[in-house]
Amino acid sequence: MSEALKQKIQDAFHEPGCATNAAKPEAERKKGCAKQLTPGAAAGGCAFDGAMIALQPITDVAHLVHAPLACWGNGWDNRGSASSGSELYRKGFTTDLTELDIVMGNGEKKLYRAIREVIAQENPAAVFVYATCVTALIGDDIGAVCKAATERFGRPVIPVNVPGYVGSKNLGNKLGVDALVEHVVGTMEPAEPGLTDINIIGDFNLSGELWQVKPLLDRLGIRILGSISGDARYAQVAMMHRARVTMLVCSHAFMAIARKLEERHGIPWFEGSFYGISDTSAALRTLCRMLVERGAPADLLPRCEALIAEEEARTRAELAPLRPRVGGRRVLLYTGGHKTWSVVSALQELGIEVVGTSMRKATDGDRGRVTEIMGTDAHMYENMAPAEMYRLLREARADVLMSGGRSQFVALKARVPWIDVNQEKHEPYAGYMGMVELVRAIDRAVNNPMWADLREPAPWEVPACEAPDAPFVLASVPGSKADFEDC
Amino acid sequence: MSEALKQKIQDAFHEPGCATNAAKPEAERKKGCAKQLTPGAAAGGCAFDGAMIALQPITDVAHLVHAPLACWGNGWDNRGSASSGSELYRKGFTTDLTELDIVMGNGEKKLYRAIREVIAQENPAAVFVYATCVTALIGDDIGAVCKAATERFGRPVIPVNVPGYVGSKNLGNKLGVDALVEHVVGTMEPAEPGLTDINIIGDFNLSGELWQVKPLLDRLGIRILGSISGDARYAQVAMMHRARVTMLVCSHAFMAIARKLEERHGIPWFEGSFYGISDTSAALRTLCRMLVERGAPADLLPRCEALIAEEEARTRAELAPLRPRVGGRRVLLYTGGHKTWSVVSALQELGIEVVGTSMRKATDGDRGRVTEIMGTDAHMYENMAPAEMYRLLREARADVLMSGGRSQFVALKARVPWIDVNQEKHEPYAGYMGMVELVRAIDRAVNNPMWADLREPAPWEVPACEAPDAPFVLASVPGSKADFEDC
Amino acid sequence: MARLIHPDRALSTNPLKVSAPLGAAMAYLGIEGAIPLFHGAQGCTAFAMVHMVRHFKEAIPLQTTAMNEVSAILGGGEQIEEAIENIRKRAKPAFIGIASTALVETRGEDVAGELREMLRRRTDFADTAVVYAATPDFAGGLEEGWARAVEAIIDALVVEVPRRVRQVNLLPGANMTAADIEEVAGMIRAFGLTPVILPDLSLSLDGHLAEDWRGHSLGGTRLADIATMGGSVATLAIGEAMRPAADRLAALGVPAHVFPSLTGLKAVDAFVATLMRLSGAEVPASLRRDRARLSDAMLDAHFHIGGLRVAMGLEPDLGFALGTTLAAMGAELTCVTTTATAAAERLPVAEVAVGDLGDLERAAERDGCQLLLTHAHGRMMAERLGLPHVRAGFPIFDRLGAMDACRTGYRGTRAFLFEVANAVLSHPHRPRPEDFGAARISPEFDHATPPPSHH
Amino acid sequence: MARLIHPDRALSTNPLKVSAPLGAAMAYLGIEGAIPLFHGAQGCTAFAMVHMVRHFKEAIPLQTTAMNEVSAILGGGEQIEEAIENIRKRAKPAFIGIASTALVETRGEDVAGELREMLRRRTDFADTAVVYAATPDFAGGLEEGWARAVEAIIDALVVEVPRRVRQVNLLPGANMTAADIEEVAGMIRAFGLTPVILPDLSLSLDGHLAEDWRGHSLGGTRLADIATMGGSVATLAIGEAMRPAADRLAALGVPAHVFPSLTGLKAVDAFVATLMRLSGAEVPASLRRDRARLSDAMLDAHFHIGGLRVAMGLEPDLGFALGTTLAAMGAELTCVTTTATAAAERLPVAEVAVGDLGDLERAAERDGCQLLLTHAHGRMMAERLGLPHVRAGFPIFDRLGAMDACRTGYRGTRAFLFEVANAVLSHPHRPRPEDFGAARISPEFDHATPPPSHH
Repeated sequence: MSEALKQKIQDAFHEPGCATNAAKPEAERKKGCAKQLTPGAAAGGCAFDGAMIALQPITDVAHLVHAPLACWGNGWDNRGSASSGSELYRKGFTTDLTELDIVMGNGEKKLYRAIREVIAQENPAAVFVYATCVTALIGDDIGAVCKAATERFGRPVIPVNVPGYVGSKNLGNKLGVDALVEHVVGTMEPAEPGLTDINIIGDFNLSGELWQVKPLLDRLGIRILGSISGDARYAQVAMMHRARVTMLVCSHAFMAIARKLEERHGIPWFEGSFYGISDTSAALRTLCRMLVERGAPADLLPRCEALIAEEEARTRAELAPLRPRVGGRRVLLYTGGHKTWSVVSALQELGIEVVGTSMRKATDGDRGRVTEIMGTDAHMYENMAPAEMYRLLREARADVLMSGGRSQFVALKARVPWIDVNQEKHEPYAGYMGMVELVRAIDRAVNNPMWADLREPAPWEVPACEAPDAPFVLASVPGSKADFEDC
Repeated sequence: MSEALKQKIQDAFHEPGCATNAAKPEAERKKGCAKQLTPGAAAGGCAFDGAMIALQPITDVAHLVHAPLACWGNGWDNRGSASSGSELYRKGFTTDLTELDIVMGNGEKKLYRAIREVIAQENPAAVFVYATCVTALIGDDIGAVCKAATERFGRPVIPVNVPGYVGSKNLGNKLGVDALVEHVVGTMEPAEPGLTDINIIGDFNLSGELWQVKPLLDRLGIRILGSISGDARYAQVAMMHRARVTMLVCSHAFMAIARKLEERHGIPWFEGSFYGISDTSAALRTLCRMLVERGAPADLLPRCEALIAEEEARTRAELAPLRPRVGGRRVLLYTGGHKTWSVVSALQELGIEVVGTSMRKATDGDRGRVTEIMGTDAHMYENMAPAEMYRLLREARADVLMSGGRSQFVALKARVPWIDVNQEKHEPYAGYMGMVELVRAIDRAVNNPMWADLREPAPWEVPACEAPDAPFVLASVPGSKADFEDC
Repeated sequence: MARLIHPDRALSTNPLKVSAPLGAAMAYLGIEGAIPLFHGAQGCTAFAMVHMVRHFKEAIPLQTTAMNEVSAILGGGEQIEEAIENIRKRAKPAFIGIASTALVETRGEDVAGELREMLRRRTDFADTAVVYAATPDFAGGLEEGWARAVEAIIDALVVEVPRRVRQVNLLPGANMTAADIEEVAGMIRAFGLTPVILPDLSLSLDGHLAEDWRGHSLGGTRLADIATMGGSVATLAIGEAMRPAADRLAALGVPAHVFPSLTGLKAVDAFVATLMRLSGAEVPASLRRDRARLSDAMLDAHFHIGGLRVAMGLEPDLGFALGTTLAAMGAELTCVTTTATAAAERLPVAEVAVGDLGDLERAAERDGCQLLLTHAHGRMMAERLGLPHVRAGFPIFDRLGAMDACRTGYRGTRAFLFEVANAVLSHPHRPRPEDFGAARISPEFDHATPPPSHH
Repeated sequence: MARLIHPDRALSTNPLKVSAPLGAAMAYLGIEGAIPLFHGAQGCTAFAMVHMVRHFKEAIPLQTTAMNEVSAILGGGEQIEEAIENIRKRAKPAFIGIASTALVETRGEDVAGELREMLRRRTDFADTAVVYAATPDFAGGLEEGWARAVEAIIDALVVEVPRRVRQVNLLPGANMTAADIEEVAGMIRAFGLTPVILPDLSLSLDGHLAEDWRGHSLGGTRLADIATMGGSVATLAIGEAMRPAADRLAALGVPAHVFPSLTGLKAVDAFVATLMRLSGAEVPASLRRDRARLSDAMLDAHFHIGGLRVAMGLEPDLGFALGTTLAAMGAELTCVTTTATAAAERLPVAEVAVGDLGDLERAAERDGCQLLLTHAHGRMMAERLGLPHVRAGFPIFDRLGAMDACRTGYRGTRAFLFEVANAVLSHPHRPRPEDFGAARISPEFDHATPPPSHH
């Protein structure tokens, strides 16, 4: 590993603003966020995976993976970021290094040719080149190749140096975004910068979630100028430095770029979420307040309040008929960060009981919010081993699991409904309209008559004796690290 | 059966111009064309079926069948007449008479309501009402109902009185066309009648066959004004009386209308075919000659010759590479009428050997042509029982059967290629370009490697001893009537 | 309990129903060495034959008494006799099954009586079993015609015989494919029972290439086996339409078990429970595994079927089998069926129209249906509404392998759930900003550099 | 004999190949109580696991040695030991199958040697069988990785034992589904032979709902059975990729029969002939019938497949099986495959590109292909070119029931032919006048009357 890469990794983790890090005891904090992976008990993606997650939603870029086949052959075409324009980001480009390439030391030459070919073939806005384990190990200097290619082909070619072995998905998020800060931000200028131009960072527009929110911004006259999110164009990354405010959606990994935009270009930022009614309203309020503070017309504030009032009222009206269908149901929540409490409050408002919420990637602040909302900390837990979760669900101590894809089969195999609330989900749950969709999804899931049929014994089975339910106290469940890594 | 209907049936069969009838001995001719059906040994459609075949290709008409369910429930949506406009003709409309309707004598009332409903629902150019066995038996007066409906709803409602039991498909063709002559032809006027306007009658535009020919007419400036063919509009039937020449495509059943157009409106007509190179050229020549005789510009003739020369040359060039792939193959032809010889000559031109051609529905003229083309009459045969045909094919005395759908499985089950040359076929074989398609189809069929695999024995079978082929003389095959009725 | 609606209209648009005589003919074709014979005008036979040829992709030996203008008025007794004579001469069938049509039933002849008298007289016909079912087109559809034929066969050919240990009668419904019948027969055999299947299309219309050409059905239930059905220990009838046939066998002392459906977890469980009781045998391991696999398939498929709005146009028994299965997975049905039967009334929905595809098309549009489940004639409607179309029932003329679709038993249910889920997946929804009312992104941001010329 | 083309380009667009370690992991999952372990960075495992989860719709117990920046430089021996220790503690597997990745193979460690030494030392690991296969990502694809794993299992676990009468070894290829394996095993059993299937995904990844949660594979080949494979009377290997594995068993005295394909009439005939010879038994009636049904299916399907231009992007053995079947029906193939193997060279076509979906898309456009036959990643290409898309191979993540697709044996071939024909039929061609160069009909003739207001 080059010294430069080592330094970059160190920097990436010394993120002063990082909430996760800030939440740790002093001693741990010094180690940075790098999690020590346990052989035989690890899960989750590598740094390359993380970088790709962060950057691939940029739609008009050719994402070129400099690696043997597996890195991208097994990984391309597996995410649901929606685009309203170019489909280029959905194509899989790789140098597909062979044994011969490696033995002969042809890596850099092949990469250079591949860059030339992808520009000729696809006419991309830019090429992002990702280096992975093998190309790092054999010492390919992708920085130099990208520089030469940029000059020769007159098209931005951005090196993203993320060998998988340097660490986790989280680290890769950071390294990916760093590459943008270093090479892209500030390289293009908008035609007419406005006083209500904003940056949105870290929403993947899964199944169109960003578009569930965009009409709200449209009505307020707020323009998404800069974006490292789903449906972003390269130009929107390059113009970020001209926005008036940055909103960071649910990702500590992207904090570096928000902070640097503030330091270098004086753009204030805040962390917000469009998940749940109250979060959505809060995010809109903060956005408008900050824009007005930076010189946007003051009537933005009352217009925002009017919009919120109207939308909240309509949403509550739409939710009303669904309440009896979901009220009283017991949800086990297995997610992370701010969702640990924002979803809780949204569900409680509907009369849904949250029997447990995981505290992974949660800050002290998050913990406090949960305790406040739920009135006790008995429902907080850390990780849970699949076998434990299976047992809990099989014993029907929760009516539904809401989590990411990795725990999907734990719920299903326990004959318990499961709702995807993480990245792989097929339905958009953002903003006000998304909340209604989510509750409809809960309704569909928990009220599906299939569950009753599935739980009945086969004709050849003596019906199992039904033991009375033991009280469900999550604190008693032994946790196990690294069984899932959902967010 | 009403006396009126009886008279109509008599008339339909006393068709002086009918080639089939003309071909019969004097004694038989007097009986008309009505074939005596043999219980337990009959096949083929009824009069209702025949009327529907003739009229359903008229696209913007609601074809309403006044009957219990089976007549149309089992029959709708089973033909491949293509339309470039309305799809209305593909919908199935019926009064679906129930037992109650019949017992209560509600037939006429229900029909009247159904006409009202179909006009309101579909806004058709006209409604054709078909009476079948049961409604004839219970004495519904569809003529009166149609008359009343026409007056009341201001839309042409045409009665087509064709109970199935009155006779065969052929009779139904005639009765259907009679209804058009009686009620439709002459009821509308074209905006600008021209000197090169023609009628085309009896081409069903299966898979677009008419469109394979239409570009030739387009280039000659000939307009299809009137039509009882595939892709016809109601207006084109109503305007037939203003065409200059009528071309009757391959159907004796439609002769009555051609003759009446001549008698009443002085429009000369001829029988022609767009099947095969020479027939296509002959039809174009005749059309142009007759149009010029009726006053079209004389330069139509040289333009026609130039077109024919060009098209024939191109077609022969396209066929040249296919010759070695089909040359020497032995075809058994099981079709009827003019195809018995027109296809023979086309195939012989390609070096394909015709080992037999059926003489069903063939005139003395047809017979003469076959003898002339083949140099002998040994290859002519009448009907052939399926078991006989199976034996012949199984013994591999022909390489391919060309016929209609009914004998399809005789060939297939004998492991012999089959090509559909009749009404149900999925590929268009008309005009010059269609001839090339037909030869490609023969190539694809006979050269499919599947046949060799299929004819090999199963692993558990001792290979059958191969007896030397007996010489194939069709005349020795006992015929059996009414096993198929293909045309 | 569904309310049956009879749409108030005189016009039927795009028929859904298939005629009863056709159903009877199909049942007759499940007998070995059979030729079905329609008593009516020759067109009835021609339409039905083409219909079946297009579905089965097989030559269909269907004959007609060829009623003409004379016999239509005076009666068709002689036509039948002549038909039988000609058929026997040409094809030497072991069995002729007659189905009447609207034409003769409207006349109201006593065909059955005439036939009895004629057969008594024509002793030379003795080596061909002849059966007659009254199946006017104006009453019932495919399922009813099929059931009438099976009843007629039982009436004519089943006799009292001594008990036959471990033999059971299986009466498949009209809409069961060759694969369905094989699956059910396999389950029965796995319990050590021997089924006599009446009729058995899985031997006659399963699409196989024979070594010679016959003018009658190739395979099917043997007449000798039919005669023994009175000795079976039980009758298993599939579909409500088969209840009268089962009852006839019950009158001979064979207990009747009518299963309204063999599709869906609970329905198959009920069938298996009966087989357990009848056989006293252990449940085979393969069946336990099949159930575990179905359970898993339900989990995977429910994401796609739960909440799915399905427009279903099927005959009552088939509709009941597939409809209850989908409803048990959380689908919402919009139903049209062909006849007002007990099965139709038990469809898992508030209201069922007894109607045609036109009714279904209007209802599907009204209810925002997302998938169409009906026979091949629905394809035009599916195209107009932009819906994925799962083909079920008769006819299926625009696909191959209609008889290979198994939707019966644990395995067939699994396949059906996957089929429906995959039909949904084959019409993926691509979200667009407009779907949510969002304005398009400014074209200013789009990449517009011309492609590089050098490379 | 096809000429193999290696496209002259540095850029791979839309990978077709799946990595070898994933193939090895899949093979290991066919062993009962197994956990596959990737020796590499944790991302290799994460990508492969997600890939398999999406295909199988099952939790996949795949683990990683989690190589980090230190072990990437200094070597990962300790990582393996620690991984085995942790896995044993958490999931108590009977079997751990290790597959190396590009990362460790690029370093060139002697992992096998280190592992042997470590296992000698760690006697406490004795009740878990541990196997190692070298499967660098840069050599071969799914089929090769799978084959390497099977070879490693044979090397490690098969011992010399006395002859076992009527036992045969069945080595399924990587691309055989649970349904394929069941079909072949059923054929073998029908001849009175007992197969030991290595590996057996039909028991572990067939999608079944179990009664509890385990951290390892649920079902698969039992270790005890693997040990007896040296005593079998023959090895039946399916696909050229399995030849080395069969040869290893041959070295133990078990005659090897390698079948390049079990799809297509002639291929299945050859297999049946072998079973006849091995067993000396009568051919079961069901198999005769299956062949007659396949023959009939060929007749029905050839109208749609004869002359069909098919773009095929599959791994070599699967491509050979499906490609020869379609070519034997008169289809014309445009082929891209993943690795330059003997099977690839035998594809029934003049030229085969060893390439990616980008190559296939260009070639399909050039050749006017009418149908696409490749895995799920081809869906975007199918959409761009407007082609029906038959999914085959791995991964199939956008449909359910990938493991239920049987394309093997007489029955599987019949189903495959119908599947292809139906894919063609699902994209019906509607002729238009323009197709033939015909001018449109004058609008003068169109019906333009406004709809009636009264009714």
